Amino acid sequence: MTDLEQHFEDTIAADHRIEPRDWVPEGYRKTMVRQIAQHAHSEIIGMQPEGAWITRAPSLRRKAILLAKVQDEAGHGLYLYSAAETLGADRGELTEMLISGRQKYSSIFNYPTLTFADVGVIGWLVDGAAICNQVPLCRSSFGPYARAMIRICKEESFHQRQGYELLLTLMRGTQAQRDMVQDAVNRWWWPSLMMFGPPDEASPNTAQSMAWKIKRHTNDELRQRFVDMSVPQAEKLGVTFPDPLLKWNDERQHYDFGPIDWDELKRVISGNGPCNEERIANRRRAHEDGEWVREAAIAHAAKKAAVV
Amino acid sequence: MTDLEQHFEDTIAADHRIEPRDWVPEGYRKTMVRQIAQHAHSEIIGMQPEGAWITRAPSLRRKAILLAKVQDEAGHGLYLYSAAETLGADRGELTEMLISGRQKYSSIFNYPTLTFADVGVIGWLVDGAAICNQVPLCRSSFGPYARAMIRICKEESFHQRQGYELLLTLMRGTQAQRDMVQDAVNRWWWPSLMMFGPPDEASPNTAQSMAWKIKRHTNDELRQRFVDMSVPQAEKLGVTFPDPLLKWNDERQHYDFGPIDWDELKRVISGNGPCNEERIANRRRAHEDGEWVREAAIAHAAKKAAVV
Amino acid sequence: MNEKAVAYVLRLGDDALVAAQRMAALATWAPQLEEDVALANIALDLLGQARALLTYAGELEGQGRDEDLLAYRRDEHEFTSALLVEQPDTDFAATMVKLLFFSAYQRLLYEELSAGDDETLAAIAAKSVKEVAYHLSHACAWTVRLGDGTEESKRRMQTAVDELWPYTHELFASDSVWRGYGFDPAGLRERWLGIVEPVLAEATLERPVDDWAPTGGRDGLHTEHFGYLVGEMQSLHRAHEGVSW
Amino acid sequence: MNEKAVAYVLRLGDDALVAAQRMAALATWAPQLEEDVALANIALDLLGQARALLTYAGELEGQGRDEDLLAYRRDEHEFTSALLVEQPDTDFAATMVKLLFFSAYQRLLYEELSAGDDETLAAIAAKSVKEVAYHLSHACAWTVRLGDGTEESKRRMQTAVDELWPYTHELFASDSVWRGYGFDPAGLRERWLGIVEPVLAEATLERPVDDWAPTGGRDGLHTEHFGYLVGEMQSLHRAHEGVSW
Repeated sequence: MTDLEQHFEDTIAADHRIEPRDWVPEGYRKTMVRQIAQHAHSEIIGMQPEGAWITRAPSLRRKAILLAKVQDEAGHGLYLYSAAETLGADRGELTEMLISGRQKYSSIFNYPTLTFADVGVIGWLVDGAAICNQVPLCRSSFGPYARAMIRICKEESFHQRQGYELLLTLMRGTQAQRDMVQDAVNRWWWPSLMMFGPPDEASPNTAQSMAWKIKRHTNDELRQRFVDMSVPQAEKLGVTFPDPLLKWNDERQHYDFGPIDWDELKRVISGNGPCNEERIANRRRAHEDGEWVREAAIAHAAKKAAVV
Repeated sequence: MTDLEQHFEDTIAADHRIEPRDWVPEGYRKTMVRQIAQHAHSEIIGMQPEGAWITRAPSLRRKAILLAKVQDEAGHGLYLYSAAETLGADRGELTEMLISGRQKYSSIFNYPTLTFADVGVIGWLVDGAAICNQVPLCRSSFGPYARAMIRICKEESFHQRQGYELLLTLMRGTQAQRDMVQDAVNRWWWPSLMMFGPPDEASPNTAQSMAWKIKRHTNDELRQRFVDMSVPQAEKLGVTFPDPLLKWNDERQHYDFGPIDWDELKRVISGNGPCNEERIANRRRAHEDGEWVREAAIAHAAKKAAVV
Repeated sequence: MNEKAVAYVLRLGDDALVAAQRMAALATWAPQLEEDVALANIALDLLGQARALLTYAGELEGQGRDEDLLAYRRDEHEFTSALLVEQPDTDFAATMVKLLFFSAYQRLLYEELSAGDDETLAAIAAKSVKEVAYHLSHACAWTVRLGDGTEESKRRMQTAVDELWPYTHELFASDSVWRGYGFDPAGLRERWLGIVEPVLAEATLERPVDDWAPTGGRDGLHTEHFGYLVGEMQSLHRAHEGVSW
Repeated sequence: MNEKAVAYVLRLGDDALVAAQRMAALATWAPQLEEDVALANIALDLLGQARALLTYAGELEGQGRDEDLLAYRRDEHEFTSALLVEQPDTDFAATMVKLLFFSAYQRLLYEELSAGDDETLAAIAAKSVKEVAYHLSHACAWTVRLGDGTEESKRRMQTAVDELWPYTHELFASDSVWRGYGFDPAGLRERWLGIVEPVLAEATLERPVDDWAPTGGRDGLHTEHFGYLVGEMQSLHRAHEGVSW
């Protein structure tokens, strides 16, 4: 083991943070870049499903909340791309990877937002699941990512509370509004559980990631935590989850839940979700529509530099 | 005078029709082509202001009526371009003249349709004015145009009745609906009067057109006829025209009406109407979007011809 | 009230309504004037079918809902049209491929229904089957022309075929509503392929493999496009409560 | 009720609301991520202004209409926003030129109102003037960058300037409402030119001649774009009568 390797291992072992100036093994760098980029892509693509409701939000207050949330997501994307850049990644290349479909984003965003209740349920369940995943990442061994996650988690919690508050309002409303919420919960529950990734036995990289301390808990541990957290919230709200096998297990001191349709997850990840093509096509179109603007900005900066 | 010229003059004098095979003076040909082309362009551009309400028509019956009307206008455009082609004009070139702004269309279509009542008022007043203009054209000396006008006038009368019927329904409805009608009448009345063109003293081509029997009445005669016809219809409907000087003149046995803002007509004709750019831009876009289709149709036909 | 009959007829009516709304939106945008006339004609036929079917569904339901209450006062999730017909008209290729797939389906289904026990439905279907036969032949002609036209037209057509093919499976997905009344379109897939495949072949287009098969429309779960379509369609009607137009 | 005050404040509120609605629709469509954040920020500011102004207009009116009743339950012809703000965002150039013209106007008008007699309006204006100063500087920076960028960006910017310039006249067209309350923006045109002309000059863009000057927005007569904007904005709200969200 070289000195550099030793220093890396020691830093990890001591639970200290790796910083951009530190030497890291190529595998660590690659894994980290991929993880951060996918997270950044997810924030960017994640703007779309909710963003579609901004123009139609049913009150000005909800419009402002939703717009602020979508803005936060753009901000998250920005921090995260910056964190990836500290590892030598290039933002333009990462964008290219996204719009060409070579790099993935969270497949939850390939599901459609069909009603305004979806906005609330995304806040509650999808952001809730994201927080479960992300809170441990605030202790990621890679410093810039860990710091980005602290800020992001704070904002995500805020979004989650707002989503839940919207749902509480709707559940106090008309039958049509309550139906809208239950329908949205029915559609988002299983995809939310899939957000934690494949079951542990089918997740071969988990061990290395945990050794590197860029992952702190297994997929199944986090998924269980999310279920345990969500069930009482659903009860308080007055909705049910579409899972007849969901029930408290006194022995395990956890909720049991039914089997997840992993084929669906595979299908959606591999491109055949309800909205995959649209999400990527929209992103690609926005990128292409903006090309002349980015080129002009560069040309203008060059002119100014030449004058000086 | 040559034999050909003599034959032309005799045909006109005898009130017979000029047919495509007949020799005509270049001035007659040019005037006729321009008149027919502008009329065709007006039908095509005229599809837009009403067409915009098809997707939002407030009942399925009104949607069907409106769609059928817009379809008729496309049909009118077709006959008219065909009539122009019998004089050696090329439809592609005429389209080019339209979308490049070198040939005009009726400037009435540069006004916006702001509410669904506009659909009714366009039927009543705009189609009504068009009919006043066009009924005499059924006796145009140019046969193909005269025959096209017979069919078109029949359909226009139908549209006018439908428009008036819509307005009667709205006037029997709520105050909001009645206000909508009065507002639409206020906006369309003066532009409708302008549809008959400049006053006779400022219309130098009228004499030649009347001599050639491609025009049968002067602009002012037709305008007066339209006003006389419309006032009782407005009374029956329960709306007023926005003209304090409008009143019956017992001596003339016609309605007097206030002065027309000819500057506005000039402004709109010369490109500064509320919707000029949009109308042309939409037409151009439709034409350009369709280019690959037209090219493919030609390519396919060529392949088939080659095989045979 | 025969709930299954209502649900069955509503599906047919919603299919026609949504297809008509999409097609009608193209008025003034066709690649040539003749096609403006043709598309408006097709949209009018579909709209006429929708009106007859929705009126009949309202009668079967017996709750006093007429064609307009059904078209303008239902929320998105209450429409049970197939996902295929709500897909956007991204270009003329998409329009024609959608029409090919949909009119072939309608033709087969209306043909069966025109011989069915429900006399009202049979009468509507008998009238409509002639209309959709024309739509189908129009779509076939364009598919061949554009598939076997230029390189660009072929590329556009193949893209449209690939993108829309997955949505055709839903047309033939059986369930209790389809099985509960009229004729179950599940059995029509083979005959539908018998119409569509030769057209694609003549058009030198590839018939996609059967893979992804999104569903949901029949249960009121639509794609994100649908909300905009319904919102626009209903906007004026909803802005004025209980008035006549 | 002071009708002129209501009408005056409504104009300000409607301007901000329509501008916010247009800008908010661009979320996820900006040419770069930083700009997504910036545009959302601007839209949020404008929306905040709209909410404060509409709420105040409702209070002045005293008929129990709050911001949502004013935003979601008026028909198109009841909105008195300027035609400028409803113009479509055909490209990023149009968005920035519109923002330049509008934020320069808002900055001058809010500045005057912040020193006015109506304390509530003065407070809203004082808060808003800081926000729009940022919008203006953002728009100025982009105008210069794109006007003096590439050939294409210059062409697009000049097109946007030429197309939007006519709509700026209406901002300064006096009438009884403007004269009847607050500050009449008619007097601001020269100062507005004093802001805008140097920016266009620095951006190497031509300042169009003053010619066509469409009006109508202040009296509720909008362009054809407006119906779609309002229809989309109100669609969900109108689909559910009298509920809370």
